[in-house]
Amino acid sequence: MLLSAFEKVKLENAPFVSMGFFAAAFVMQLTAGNHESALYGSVFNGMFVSNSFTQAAGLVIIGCGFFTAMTCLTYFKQNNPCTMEFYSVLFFATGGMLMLTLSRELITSFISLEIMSLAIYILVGYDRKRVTSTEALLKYLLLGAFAGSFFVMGSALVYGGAGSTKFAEISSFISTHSAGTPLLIGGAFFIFVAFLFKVAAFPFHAWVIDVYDGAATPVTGFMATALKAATFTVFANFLALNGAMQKEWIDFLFYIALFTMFGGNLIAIGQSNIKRMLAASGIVHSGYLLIALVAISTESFSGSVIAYYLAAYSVGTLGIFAALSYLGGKGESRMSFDDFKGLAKVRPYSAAAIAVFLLSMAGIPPTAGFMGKFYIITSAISANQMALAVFGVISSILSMWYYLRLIIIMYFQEPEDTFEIENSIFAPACTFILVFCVFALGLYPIVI
Amino acid sequence: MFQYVLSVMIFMPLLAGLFVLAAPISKGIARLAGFIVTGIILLLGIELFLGFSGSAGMEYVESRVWIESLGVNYSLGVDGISLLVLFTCALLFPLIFVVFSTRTKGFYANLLICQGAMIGAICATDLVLFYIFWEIMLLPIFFMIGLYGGPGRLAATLKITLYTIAGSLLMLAALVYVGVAYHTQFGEWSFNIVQLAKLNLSGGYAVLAFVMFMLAFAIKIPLFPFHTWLPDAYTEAPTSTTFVLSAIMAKIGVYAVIRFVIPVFEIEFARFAILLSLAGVVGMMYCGLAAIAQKDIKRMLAFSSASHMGVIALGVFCMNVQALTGSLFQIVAHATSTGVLFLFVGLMEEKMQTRNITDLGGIAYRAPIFATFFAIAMLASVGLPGTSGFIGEFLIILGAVKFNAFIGILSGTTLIIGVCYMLWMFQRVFFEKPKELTEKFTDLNMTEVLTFLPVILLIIFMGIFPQPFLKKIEPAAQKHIAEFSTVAPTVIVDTTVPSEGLNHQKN
Amino acid sequence: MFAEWLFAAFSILAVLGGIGLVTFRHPMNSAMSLVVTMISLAGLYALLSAKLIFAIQLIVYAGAIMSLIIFIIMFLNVRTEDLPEEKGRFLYLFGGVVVLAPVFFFLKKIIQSIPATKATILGDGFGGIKEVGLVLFKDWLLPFEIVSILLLVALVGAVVLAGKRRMSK
Amino acid sequence: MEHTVSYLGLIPLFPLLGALILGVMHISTCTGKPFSEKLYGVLGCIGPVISFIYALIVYFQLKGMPADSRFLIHDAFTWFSVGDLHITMGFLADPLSSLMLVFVTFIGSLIHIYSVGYMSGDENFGKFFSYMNLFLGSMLILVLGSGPVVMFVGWEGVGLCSYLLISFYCKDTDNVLAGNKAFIVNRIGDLGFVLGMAFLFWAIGASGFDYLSLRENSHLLTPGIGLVVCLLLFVGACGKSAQIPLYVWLPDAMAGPTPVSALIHAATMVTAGVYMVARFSFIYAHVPVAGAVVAWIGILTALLAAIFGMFQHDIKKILAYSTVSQLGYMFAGVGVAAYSAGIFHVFTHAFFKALLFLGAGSVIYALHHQQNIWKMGGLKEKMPKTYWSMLIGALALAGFPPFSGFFSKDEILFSALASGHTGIWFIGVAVAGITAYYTFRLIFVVFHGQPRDKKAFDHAEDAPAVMTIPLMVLAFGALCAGFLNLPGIFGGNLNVSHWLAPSLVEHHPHTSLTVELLAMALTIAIIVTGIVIAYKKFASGAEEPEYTGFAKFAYNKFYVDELYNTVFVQPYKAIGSVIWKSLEPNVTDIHVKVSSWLYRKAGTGFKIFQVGYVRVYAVYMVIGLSIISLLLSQSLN
Amino acid sequence: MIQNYLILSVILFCIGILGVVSRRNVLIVFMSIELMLNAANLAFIAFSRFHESMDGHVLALMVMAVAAAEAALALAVVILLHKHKGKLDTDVFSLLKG
Repeated sequence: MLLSAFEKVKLENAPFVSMGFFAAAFVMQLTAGNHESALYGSVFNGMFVSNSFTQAAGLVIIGCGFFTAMTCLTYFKQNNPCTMEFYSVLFFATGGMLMLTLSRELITSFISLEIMSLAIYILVGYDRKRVTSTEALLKYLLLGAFAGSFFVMGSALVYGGAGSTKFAEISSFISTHSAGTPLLIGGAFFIFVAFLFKVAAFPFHAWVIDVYDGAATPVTGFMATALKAATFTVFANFLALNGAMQKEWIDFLFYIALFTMFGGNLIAIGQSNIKRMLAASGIVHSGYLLIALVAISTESFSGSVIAYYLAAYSVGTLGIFAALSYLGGKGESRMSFDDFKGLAKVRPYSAAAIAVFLLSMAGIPPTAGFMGKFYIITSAISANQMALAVFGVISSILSMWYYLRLIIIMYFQEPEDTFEIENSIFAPACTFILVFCVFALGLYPIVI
Repeated sequence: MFQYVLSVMIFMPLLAGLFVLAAPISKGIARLAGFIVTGIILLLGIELFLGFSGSAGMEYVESRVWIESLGVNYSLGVDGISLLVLFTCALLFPLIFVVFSTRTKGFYANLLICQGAMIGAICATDLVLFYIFWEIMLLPIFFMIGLYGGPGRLAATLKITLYTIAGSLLMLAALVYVGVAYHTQFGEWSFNIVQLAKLNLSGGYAVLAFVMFMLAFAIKIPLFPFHTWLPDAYTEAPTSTTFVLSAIMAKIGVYAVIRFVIPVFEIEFARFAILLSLAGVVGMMYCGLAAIAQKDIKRMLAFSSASHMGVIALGVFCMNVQALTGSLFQIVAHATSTGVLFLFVGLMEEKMQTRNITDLGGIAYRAPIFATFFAIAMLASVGLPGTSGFIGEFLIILGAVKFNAFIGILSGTTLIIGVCYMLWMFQRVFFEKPKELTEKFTDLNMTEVLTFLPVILLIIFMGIFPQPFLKKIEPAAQKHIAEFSTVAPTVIVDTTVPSEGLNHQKN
Repeated sequence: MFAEWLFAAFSILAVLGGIGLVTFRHPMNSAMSLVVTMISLAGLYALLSAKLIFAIQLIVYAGAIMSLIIFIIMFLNVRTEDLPEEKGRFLYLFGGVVVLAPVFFFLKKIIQSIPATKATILGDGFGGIKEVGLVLFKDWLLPFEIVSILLLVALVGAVVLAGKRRMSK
Repeated sequence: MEHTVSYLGLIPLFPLLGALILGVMHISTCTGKPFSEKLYGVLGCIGPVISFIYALIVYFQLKGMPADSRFLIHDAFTWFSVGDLHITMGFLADPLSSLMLVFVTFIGSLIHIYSVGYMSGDENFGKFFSYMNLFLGSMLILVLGSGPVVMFVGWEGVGLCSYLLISFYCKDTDNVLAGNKAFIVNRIGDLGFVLGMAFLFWAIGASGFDYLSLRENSHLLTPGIGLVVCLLLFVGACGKSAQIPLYVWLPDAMAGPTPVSALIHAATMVTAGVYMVARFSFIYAHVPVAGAVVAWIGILTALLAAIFGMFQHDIKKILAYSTVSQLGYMFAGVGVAAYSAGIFHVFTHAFFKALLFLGAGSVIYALHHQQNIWKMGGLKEKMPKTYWSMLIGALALAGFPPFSGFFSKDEILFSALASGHTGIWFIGVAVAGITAYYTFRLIFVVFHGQPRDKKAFDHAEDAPAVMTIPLMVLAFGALCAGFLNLPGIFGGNLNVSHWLAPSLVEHHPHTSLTVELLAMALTIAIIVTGIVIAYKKFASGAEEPEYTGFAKFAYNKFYVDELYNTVFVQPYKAIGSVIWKSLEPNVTDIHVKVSSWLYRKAGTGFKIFQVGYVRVYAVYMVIGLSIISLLLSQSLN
Repeated sequence: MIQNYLILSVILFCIGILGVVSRRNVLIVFMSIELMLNAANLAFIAFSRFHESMDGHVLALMVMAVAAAEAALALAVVILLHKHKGKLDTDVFSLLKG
């Protein structure tokens, strides 16, 4: 299903077509069966499993891809133009992510992860002429590979402990033995390190800010959303493979989530560049998602909370990056907070859209972000993690300031810039579709 | 048709606000549209008020499933507790669209959205729904202060927004806790307040949740010592916003305590009642004293408002029917009196470009009608019998004395403290010799007189004939207290007055 | 016994190679040390009856990848003065050792938890090309397929990043 | 329901309506051409007069009823009702309130008529009558209220009018300040009243919170709570009736127009406290301690005010202190449980004090607002009508037989003696002497001797008839009112006391006739001495004295105002500014300040960790890794 | 016996980490990462021997492929870096910070 869309990409050049493919994939994903099913069970040996959770995650990822492609159209009009490889690499990345969500085997996951990562490395470093872009690529690549080797080591240990790398077999091993086997603990830990790195959890978060800063804006948006969605999906699948496994790691994740939220906030406070701020706020959102991971109930794991939050978060983040893409101007000249002074007076609709996205990220009703937060807190408290819920709330209080700051700058200060931009309909259109999505998701919270 | 009146009242201003915001219309038309919409809301509000039967339960109930998996419903309803708050909200908004010179259409849009959200918060009987409206109503305030406020608007708007959001986010956690607790106890999800009232909560988390709820509302009310956002916000905000803030938004805080905290956290509430009421009283005195030191009328009124809110909150914490009814009544009384005072100050500012008390004087000669109206509102605010302010304050003090003699006596000092700063201000602004600036002051014109007259008459009417209002709220208050007392009888020490009196004597 | 001696020798070589890698200043020296490690690792694979992997390690890793790396080093013609001044690297290394100590001991503890079993004699087919191939194409078809995609991505990436770019439009 | 009469509510309604109409008329013409003074005058007087007529009807209707069930009630509507608390807007006319009713409306009407003359030419003529009518309405509510809460409406209403009328000439800051002072001090008293009501309600008010029900249930009151209630209510009375320590506002209240001083600050409003204590006699009777406190505070106030009165220059101030002093007497009376005596003194005092004030008003009017007695003199020839009527008033005030003051004051003194409060009696007698002294000091300085200000003297003349007729009517009252309550030794039968008896709870102590006569003789002797001393000193034209020593101290009212200013007012303001300037930003707001400071610091502090070096980021990862490894390896095994 | 292999693997892995952490030369850092992957491979093979299943071999094979892909990309990056600054010092590339 995915591969079919994905094979053809080599034949296609135009971004419109890629958007078309994204749309087609989206529809396919949407109409695909809602039941738990192993894809090509016999051929792939149960390494790909699809269920409603992965379907939802897939939708999110494909959606992200679609909007990114749309945004890029405008973005590249204002910046160094791209070649069609860009879109193909975007497809590779998306494909890797989709496989990642589906995979139920460690090495398959690893390879999918690497496909995704390599593709994103390329996207990050796509603008070769810019030093910052290359620098971001360097940082991401070095640390990503570093984290990847942990994943391999972890898989090796898990393999050593459980005798297999398939989730199903690991699960049955845990059922008969225990999740507390040293090899499993060590292995799972190293695998977590890799996942935590990808979602930029504390203390593996430091790269994310520089990389987001250096990458092209639509790419940053794509990284911030789709990558996180894919990683969290596989993370959740891995964690939920057995109840004992998750219980073993609750405390660990608890502290990671805690530090991630607060670390992210503290970094975000001091930022003066919007992309960096958003990167840091992405760390915070990873923290919230980690709360959801702590709170997943393995007996009836559906991942609905995570999927919803991912969707809500993605919509908001993509939206703001889309807006930044076209407002950033030539060569991303407008990226710091002060560059957006008085935007509301010059471009009221764009400013309103950004404000909506920011409020959604801050979790103010009736946006999607609020419902996401509401679900997260509900699941945390249902799982008897009151403390985590409270910390989550405190962290979102801390995060208010830097979201509001941009709104304040946009609305309450006098414009100094005329905000001239290339006339291109796509990124603005994308922005407003996303605004609609923010409210639609917020008011009709579809929970699978 | 009339059964959907609440939804209409919520969404008409909300949608109108969005429409005004988006549509390319002139600011004059925006103002007119706003006035028409709020006027219709007012008519609906009056109709609703008259049609309210005065039973203890919910009326005009609407309910629709919203999020099925968590039992969140779109459910609305009005009972005696919310009736008067709702009425106030419907009543006062049209005023803002009449007085003052025209501002931008964004301003009117914000006002409309604000009204919709406030009505929503008042009518919601589902905690989640309430929370949503509760948060939404902050946004227009944020923009109004930030966009149209005075010189210190940025700091003020940040302070109020961050402060109140901090509180309400904590409340979100507590709210979810309550829902989850209901799920564990009854096996199904519900956030409906009627259902939640059946909960038996105990233990450390319950206390924590209670504290978080109270914190949110204490900040909104604002209760001492969480009032520090208030002087800044009230002073810097454009007067219409200050009016909305003081007349309605603060009241919703009190209302929410009655509606959501008391039924759910009976035991914790009873346990902390003394502390809370002390906070109310101390806040009343503290802010009242601070008011005397103000040079800016608006800031003085801000402190006065905080001081009165302390008393109103106290009434809620006293846990008897007199005090509770008094608080509910006082909500309207204070909204009309102090709210109107804020509007008057706004008029003065508009006409004389100053709010500094020392720059003013002798307005009573220049503008006798204005002075008379101002005096009546002021007297209502200090609780003179014959005005609406007295009934509420008297009932609250009465209840407070029963609750705890010491607190009762302290609460009585509001009679003195309030009058001190008010008279002092009145003397300087309205009496004495006219100054340069006040020479320019012109009396209210016909439109303004007709705008304010109904409110002024209402102040007096409510002072002389409060019973039509009390009759509608009392059964609900009675029921509230009754439910409360059956659940938490062990905690409430039966403090009958004689023993209190003796204690007092020893002191 | 012979196998154990071999193991000891290979391990010492491997570790020395690794240490060399991280301590030499010039990348060329480091690369050569890495080659040493790789080759000794290949020997160890052989000792573990992994014939196919042994071969691949030698051919692909020590051969292809490392020569690629060395080629790049040569290609860039890195001169000593271009190299970063890393005067304090031994200090860093020492610090790194201290920081890493817990990780190491943690892993060691894990390893030691494995029950010590005597090496069993394995069948001839273990680790042979045919046997591994069967496993690969029967059980592990999917990863194998997607590795191809991965390599494709890497290819595209290398071209995009390092190759001459033809501008579209 | 034979006791229900619907016109009772109308009595206060007429003046209130008058106030409303006048107010609207005044406001609507304020900036334009005003209505004629005649119209205002007629409209202003019509309300009080109608009320007076109704008051008489009430009186006669009561008179026609059997003595033990003499009351009329009218429950107009339920005012508010919450839980056990049911407050009806009800009016009650019993002997006590009907007495008050009659004289309040009577004197009120007279003073209204007088004011038409006094206020003529004032630009705020309409406003004045509006306020006056409002006052009268409030006073009538106070008097007629069927329960404490309704009484409180009037209570605060009169306070408000007092404030408005004191600061009537509001361009002058001092007047407004005096008004503020009056209102605030009254409010302190009101606090006591409200709290007293609250305690009373929770103790016995559940089955009805009006006088009749309360009286029935008063036996349920425990002594402790009874004392609390009594004392709190007395605080209210102190505020309204200017007793220690809350008397300070009354002398300043003389800033208002003189008819106001006469009506509000002498005859009616200030006696509301006494009326209230008498109203609650059924409680005070249970708590003798409270009564003693009331009596002692009353008599000490009487003494203190009398001492102040001896040394004042301002004619109205002298009268004001004499009012305070007389109020002290009244409290002494009600304090020793001689309620009828107290009320009777209220009654007589209303006549002679209103008379004196109106007389003083005439003098002031004639001398173009000259109030210093040392600028007057010899006015006897110029203003004979005023002189004679004021002389009657002075004699009544001094308590010289057979003027009205004598009977009422003597009744109080005698009750004090009879009930064993010898100290109170003793001070009372002394105060009677002082009263005689300063009253005649005023008379002699103003009307006798040589004119001190020739120019003003030449223009002085008696006021127009609209002002002098009320003077004469009052003079007649001052002369004769005492005979209404002629005690037994003069062959009377204490008519007023008997009339009041059903409303009050009091016992008439019996002492021997000899003691009574001796005491009376002593009092009269002291009074005569006072008058004689005053005559010696002032009749032949003394000059304005330079006060030194105690006199200066007393002239400056023992510096009590200054003391209050330093002890209460300044600290209050200081606390206000301390809160605003120091406490609010530095203490209360500290949680906000600290958290925002921390927040900023943390934000900038954390920035330094983002150094930008890849390997440092790797180091973070490894450090995290090793810490977690450490913890995990601890948990292994 | 199996432990020895694993200990060796762990030692190499740690040396790899050390290299990444302490060196500034991009190439050496890459090679350290390769070393880590090799260490992991050793562990795979050792466990494979331990479990007597050939899955580990397959896995190691995959890892090699991935390592190769990474190497290709990494070297491309090295060339790119060299083009930009002529240096291979990671510390030179620290424009993005704060």
